Amino acid sequence: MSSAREAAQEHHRVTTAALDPGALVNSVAGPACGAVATFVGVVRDRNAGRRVLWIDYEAYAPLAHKAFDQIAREALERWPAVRLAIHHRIGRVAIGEASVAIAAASPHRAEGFAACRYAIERVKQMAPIWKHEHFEGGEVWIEGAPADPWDEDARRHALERACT
Amino acid sequence: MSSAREAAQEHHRVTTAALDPGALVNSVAGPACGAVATFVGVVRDRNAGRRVLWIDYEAYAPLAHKAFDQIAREALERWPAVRLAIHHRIGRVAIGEASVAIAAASPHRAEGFAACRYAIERVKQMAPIWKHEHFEGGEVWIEGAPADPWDEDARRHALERACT
Amino acid sequence: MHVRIRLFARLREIAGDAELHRELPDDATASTAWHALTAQFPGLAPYERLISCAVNEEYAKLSTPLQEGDEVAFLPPVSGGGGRRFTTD
Amino acid sequence: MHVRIRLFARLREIAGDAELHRELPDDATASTAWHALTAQFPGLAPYERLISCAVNEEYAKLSTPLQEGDEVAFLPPVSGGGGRRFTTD
Repeated sequence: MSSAREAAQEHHRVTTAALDPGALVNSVAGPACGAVATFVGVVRDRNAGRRVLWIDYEAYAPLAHKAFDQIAREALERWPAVRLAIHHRIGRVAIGEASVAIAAASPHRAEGFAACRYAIERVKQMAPIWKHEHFEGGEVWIEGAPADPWDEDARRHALERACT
Repeated sequence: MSSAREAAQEHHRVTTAALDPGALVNSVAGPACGAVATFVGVVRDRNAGRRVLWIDYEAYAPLAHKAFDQIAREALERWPAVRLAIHHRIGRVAIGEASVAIAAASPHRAEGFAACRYAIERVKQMAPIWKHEHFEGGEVWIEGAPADPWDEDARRHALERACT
Repeated sequence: MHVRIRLFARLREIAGDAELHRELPDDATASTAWHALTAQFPGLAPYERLISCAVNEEYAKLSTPLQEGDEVAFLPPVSGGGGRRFTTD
Repeated sequence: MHVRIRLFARLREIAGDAELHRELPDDATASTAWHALTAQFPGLAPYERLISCAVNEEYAKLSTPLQEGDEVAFLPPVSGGGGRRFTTD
């Protein structure tokens, strides 16, 4: 598990730079992988009826890396052949720009789709990253529920979403 | 339906050029779309115990475009807010290179993942594109089942895989 | 009537040609065109129940009547296929 | 003992600082550190049941004992959260 853990960690990034989905695909692809499923989360121009101007993302970066690492370990336990990479942007992100990008490479496509979906659900659940939405007329921190890495209900929920 | 159909057609491509997943993401992303799910199919170095050298893809290109168009129409019927792009490479494709790339942009991630998965299943089922696998010691055409755009069982199968 | 016939992948290899031209009777269907081919290239016969067909770049039934100048294409099974046999790569 | 406290997002705004330093009793837990904060910044109190906490860059329970020089972080709810309330963007 330790070498898999180290390999997974290299793939994770919390960065102020623009995300590059193509590079992410290349970072996980390999000759034994026939499928790469990716997810890119993009800042939308509207949310809950508000006209969004931009979003500032704030992270507790070292803990976010460890959360991504835990997510990759969870995915490896469930889908041993999957290679996962998780990049999250922080700082100001404009409308139409990517805030998060995930790639899952796998021998066959079923587990790639599942692992990619699982990973984004887990990132939303437990990565220590906060959205500060700036909209026409104000700003608001988007707060859902506490990040809880031990919440088995949450993990089950993510597995259900992954359609497994 | 007609304008949606025309918009969808522009997104489809059958090409001898290398596929570019990043460009594909950009081609469907928009300010109202918070999620882009993509799938990239890559030529693997092994198949059915054989060491693969490369794959030659052959297409009936005008019919493939129409098949992609039908797939996009089917996806639009099921997920009206999804924007889909399907690119398929033809000619010689080396190990590790992408043979097919699909992107599905959507307001929320659930329908993006579903539409992307649905699209790749349908492409495999009914696009008039053939794989000529060259392996160590020989070559073989990979033949599964007849392409049948009216096969409702196949379409149901693709919807099930899309986890809807 | 005169029709243009297109063959792909393994069918093309068996016939040794991607495009053929045939004169068919006025009441010919896509099936008539197919049997004109299998008469000449017996190696195609095993594909009888496995082919798809297209007329003028649209999927069509084998029972579709042909018209003068039509392009009829015969397609071997694709790698995925109709949900019965299904590759996952 | 001396501990370093880190606050993020809305908690950081309420306290007006991303990093604070406190002297705590030797038997202090993460919870002790939190209550030292709410005593000074009552605006933090509504977050009592909503926070997560981390000690030395690892998720931890509020009951976790602290040691001299520890870094304890308090985290407001994230946008997704624990499967109870769930955004889909």
